[in-house]
Amino acid sequence: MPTVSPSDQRHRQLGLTDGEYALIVQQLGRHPRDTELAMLSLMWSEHCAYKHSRTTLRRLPTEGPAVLMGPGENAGVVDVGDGLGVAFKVESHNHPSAVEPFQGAATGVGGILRDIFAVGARPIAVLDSLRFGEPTSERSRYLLEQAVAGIAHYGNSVGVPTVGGEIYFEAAYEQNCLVNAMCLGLAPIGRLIRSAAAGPGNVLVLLGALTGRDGIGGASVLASAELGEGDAAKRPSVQIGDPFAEKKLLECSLELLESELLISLQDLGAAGLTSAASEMASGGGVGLDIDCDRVPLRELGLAPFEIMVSESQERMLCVVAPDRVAEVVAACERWETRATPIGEVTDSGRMRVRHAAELVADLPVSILVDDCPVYDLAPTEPVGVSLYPAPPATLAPDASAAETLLALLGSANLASRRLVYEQYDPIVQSRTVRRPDEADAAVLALPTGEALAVAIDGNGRRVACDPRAGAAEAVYECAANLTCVGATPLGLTNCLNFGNPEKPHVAWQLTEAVEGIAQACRALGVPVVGGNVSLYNEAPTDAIYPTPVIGMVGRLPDPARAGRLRFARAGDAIALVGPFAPTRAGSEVAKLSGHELAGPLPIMQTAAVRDAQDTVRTMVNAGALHNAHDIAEGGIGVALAECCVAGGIGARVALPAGLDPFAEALGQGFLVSGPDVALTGLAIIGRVGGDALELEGVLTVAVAELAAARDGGLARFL
Amino acid sequence: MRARVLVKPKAGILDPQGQAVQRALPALGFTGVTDVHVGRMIELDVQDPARLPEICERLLTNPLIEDYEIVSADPPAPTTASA
Amino acid sequence: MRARVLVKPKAGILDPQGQAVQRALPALGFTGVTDVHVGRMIELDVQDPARLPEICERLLTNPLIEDYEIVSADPPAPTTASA
Amino acid sequence: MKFGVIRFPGSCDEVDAQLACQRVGEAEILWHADRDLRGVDAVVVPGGFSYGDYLRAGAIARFAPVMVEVAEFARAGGLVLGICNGFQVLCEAGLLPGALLDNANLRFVFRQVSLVVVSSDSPFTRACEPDRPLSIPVKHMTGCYYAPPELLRGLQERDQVLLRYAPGHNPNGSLRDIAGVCNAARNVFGLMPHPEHAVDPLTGSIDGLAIFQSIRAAVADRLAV
Ligand SMILES: Nc1ncnc2c1ncn2[C@@H]1O[C@H](COP(=O)(O)OP(=O)(O)O)[C@@H](O)[C@H]1O
Ligand SMILES: [Mg+2]
Repeated sequence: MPTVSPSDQRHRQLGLTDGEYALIVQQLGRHPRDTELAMLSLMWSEHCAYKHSRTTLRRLPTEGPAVLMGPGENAGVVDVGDGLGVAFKVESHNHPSAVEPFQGAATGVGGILRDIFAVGARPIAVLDSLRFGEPTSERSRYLLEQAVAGIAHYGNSVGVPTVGGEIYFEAAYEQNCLVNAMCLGLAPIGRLIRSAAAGPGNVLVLLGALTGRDGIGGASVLASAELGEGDAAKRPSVQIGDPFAEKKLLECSLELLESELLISLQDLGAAGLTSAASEMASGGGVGLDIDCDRVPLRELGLAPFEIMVSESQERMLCVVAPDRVAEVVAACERWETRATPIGEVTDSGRMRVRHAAELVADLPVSILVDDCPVYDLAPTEPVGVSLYPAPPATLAPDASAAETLLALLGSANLASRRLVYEQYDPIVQSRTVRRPDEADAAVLALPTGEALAVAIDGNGRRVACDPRAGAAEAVYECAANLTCVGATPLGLTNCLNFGNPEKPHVAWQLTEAVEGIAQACRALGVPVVGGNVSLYNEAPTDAIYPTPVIGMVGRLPDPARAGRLRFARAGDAIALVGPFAPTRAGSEVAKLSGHELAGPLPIMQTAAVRDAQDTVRTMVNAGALHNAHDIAEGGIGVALAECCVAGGIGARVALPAGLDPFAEALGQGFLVSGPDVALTGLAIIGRVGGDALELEGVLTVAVAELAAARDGGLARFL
Repeated sequence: MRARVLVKPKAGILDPQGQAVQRALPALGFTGVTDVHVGRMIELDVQDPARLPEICERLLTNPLIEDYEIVSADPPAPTTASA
Repeated sequence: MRARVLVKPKAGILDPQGQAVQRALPALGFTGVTDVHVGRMIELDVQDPARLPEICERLLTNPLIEDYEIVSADPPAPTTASA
Repeated sequence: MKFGVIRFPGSCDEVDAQLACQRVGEAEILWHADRDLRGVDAVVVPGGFSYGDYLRAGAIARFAPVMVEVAEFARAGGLVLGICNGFQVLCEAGLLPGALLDNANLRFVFRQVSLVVVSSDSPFTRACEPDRPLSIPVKHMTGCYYAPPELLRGLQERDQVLLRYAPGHNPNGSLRDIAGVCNAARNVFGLMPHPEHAVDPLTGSIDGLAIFQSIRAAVADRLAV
């Protein structure tokens, strides 16, 4: 029985522990060859194997009447009626973006697009969720500017609208920015395809770009280690995105599916060919023989291990019947896209890789996909320690209510995102019924006459205060956003951005947050259909806030009636809907005041919140309201100001006794306005009109002044 | 000193622009052109040329993905074939 | 022949990239840099250098807005200050 | 009447343009590699990033085989509309005067802008009401219109500037707020704003329809002759 030789530490450099390496040797009955070691080290990385999160993820409810494909496929898919399915997923590209923000963010979009068309869906929308350090930091401004430009470059160039997103600035993200991208796609249900390879004798065809040394030791290794001293060495592996190649690959893949030429389809992402081929083989319970010499290369002299783990972008892998290969190649040629047979499906259950007539890898598929150990977390609630330093106060302790409101509107987290979303094309494909800033969720018309709504949310600061309640709030807030346009949630996707899970307090944050998401999903009846986990977002000196990002998709019957957030008509009554009992814990105003992060967050009154959502949704769909807006960060004061600014009209409101205008309870309260008759039975708190926002006895500020504060917030920095 | 900084993608780094130009040329009837790369040129007047490398590395180029060269653009100017 | 085509905005044409570089320099502590212009560099191997001007005028540049120069990149190579 | 909308590799708004054309007539997609306009009555060169906009926006697309036919069609007086990337392609092809430079702020810009119809004396703007500005979105990286001084003077004298951004609405630094120009024969028109994205009340304004209605009316007049 071979043992681990202590002198050979290459497995450690590749991120495998001694124990893991011993396990590999034990399973194989020999030491792995170089190519095998490279393949195994990537497949056994956190990024591919989910070894610290798999057990926890099992808590998420994944079933529901609309689910067509759940977690385990490249993207989840829900049924939207009339034979159509909507595929969606959110994914992180945090580490590559910290190293090279433009290309990192661009290839993040490229990667999530491929996950969507890998299941046969045409991408119809992108959203982005970004976290940076405070914009007073030069590095954060650089990261913001470059990441946004990268997303714009890729998304705009492939002709997929970027319809929404979110950005938060917190010192906790100074060392580790977060760049998450979400994509939605639309497919006739009959065109949906899984990645499982099938049919021994069938041909494995590689589509798209040439293979170079991109990302060798890139995403997977990067995603499994804290960014630290070794940064510089990791840098040469930056992947460059080519949206033009992606656009052709997308059109060509969909055409191949439309012509029923493919048996299975899979994108190449982290760990390149190795991961794509292993997943295809594992899914179909088959083996694969791959011939490295046939993989078209961008530069000479790539070693077989490099070919097998290269993360060159804009590539896909498919399985084709031998007699259809010529048709596949011809269809690809029309789109100026390479299609190269590189191997075949076998019944061996093994992944065999040849190079120069030599067998360089011969592994059971199971060791690549199933045998990586799963680690139990050791969660421990940190008691009596504060994990994050209090932010510096930027608001004077004696600031008036009007000053506080203006400071909130102009703060980096609440200010207008116009400077960012103006860099994205939100309208290409002619489906976008609600653009950024028009409503709380983006609305996309469906060919069925109905519409989809989509939103993405996740406030890390609140999760840091109370992981379970904060993560649940993100789900509720997403649902609230869909509610405001009149949509009923169909499913959600999530990206779990956390620190090092081997640290007990991070493990606690992770398990608590997942539990919070699971509880909220059950309460709202929304299944989780997919997601992504990004751990080790932790520079030596700094850990991020635990940041689960929730992307939710819903359906509404009549796009023409989709809700808007702006106050529309002088004289309209304004009502407050929902069990809104906010506090200042974890709020934006607490941050500006320099308060330390601390819970507890307001208790979610589940049944009452659900009732409120039903009420608002029904009224929006009936066309009874002129506006609907959820009350989020900045409390009811900021929510009212946002409605005023968007509509260019004022309002006069008497807040319920004792309601703090800036306290928060995300996802629990709604503002709606409309004619008095429409609001019968609701708690009327004021009226639309005039050119100022007046909170009786609290503040009066001109709408123009509110708008200037909100518009100028980011402009100061960009 | 008037200087030029010539920036191009590092060897082995994907150069989609270079590829696009190379593919376009035969269609225009230009054959025999290979190994095309597209980069940037920055021309500037600099009082202290000794600081140029630092300027290049901190601002003008992205050292992760680009190589650069500094060439003088002072007279005698290179032969101009400009239209 | 290995050639380089250096392309820059014609005099008098707005060059926002050049301006952006020039504006960014003082903030990074680099003074004494003026008259910055940003253009493109295309490097290529060409069998028949006589055809290069035509390639430049038809594809590589837009003569309405850009000037170009062709320089040889064959050895002896210009002094390299590359990182 | 029938519109033909060209699809290059990298086109993004060709289906949007087809949908817009179909509001006033028939429309089909024409493949870049075919030297065949299939008998259409007007050609639309759509928006997007043909050939990735690598090298220069529109520089590679203008050499596509179909562009030989488009040039021929234009010389024979056929109506050609270039939207955004299509405008860039037509300028590069020499079918329209001037050039488009990167936006002055070097960023991509999406914005709903207000446009002034400078001249309704063209097959592309004849259905526009005088003095009524059009609300149409722009979305581009390279939309700053430039023409050297003499050319610019000539364009204005010959009434070739058909659309300008309304005061305060110039999103890209274009000279004299120019948003769209036609050729001297007035049968080729390019504009940076996207009229095809302003044809449906569900997704925005419907001010872009006037451009397609103009073309339809102009073609109808010709067919009637
Ligand atoms: N947080 C999560 N919640 C639900 N499903 C998840 C989560 N993280 C990952 N998954 C699922 O696990 C599978 C593997 O994810 P990933 O490795 O990111 O896929 P890919 O290789 O396609 O990028 C996917 O089906 C994904 O949806
Ligand atoms: Mg995938």
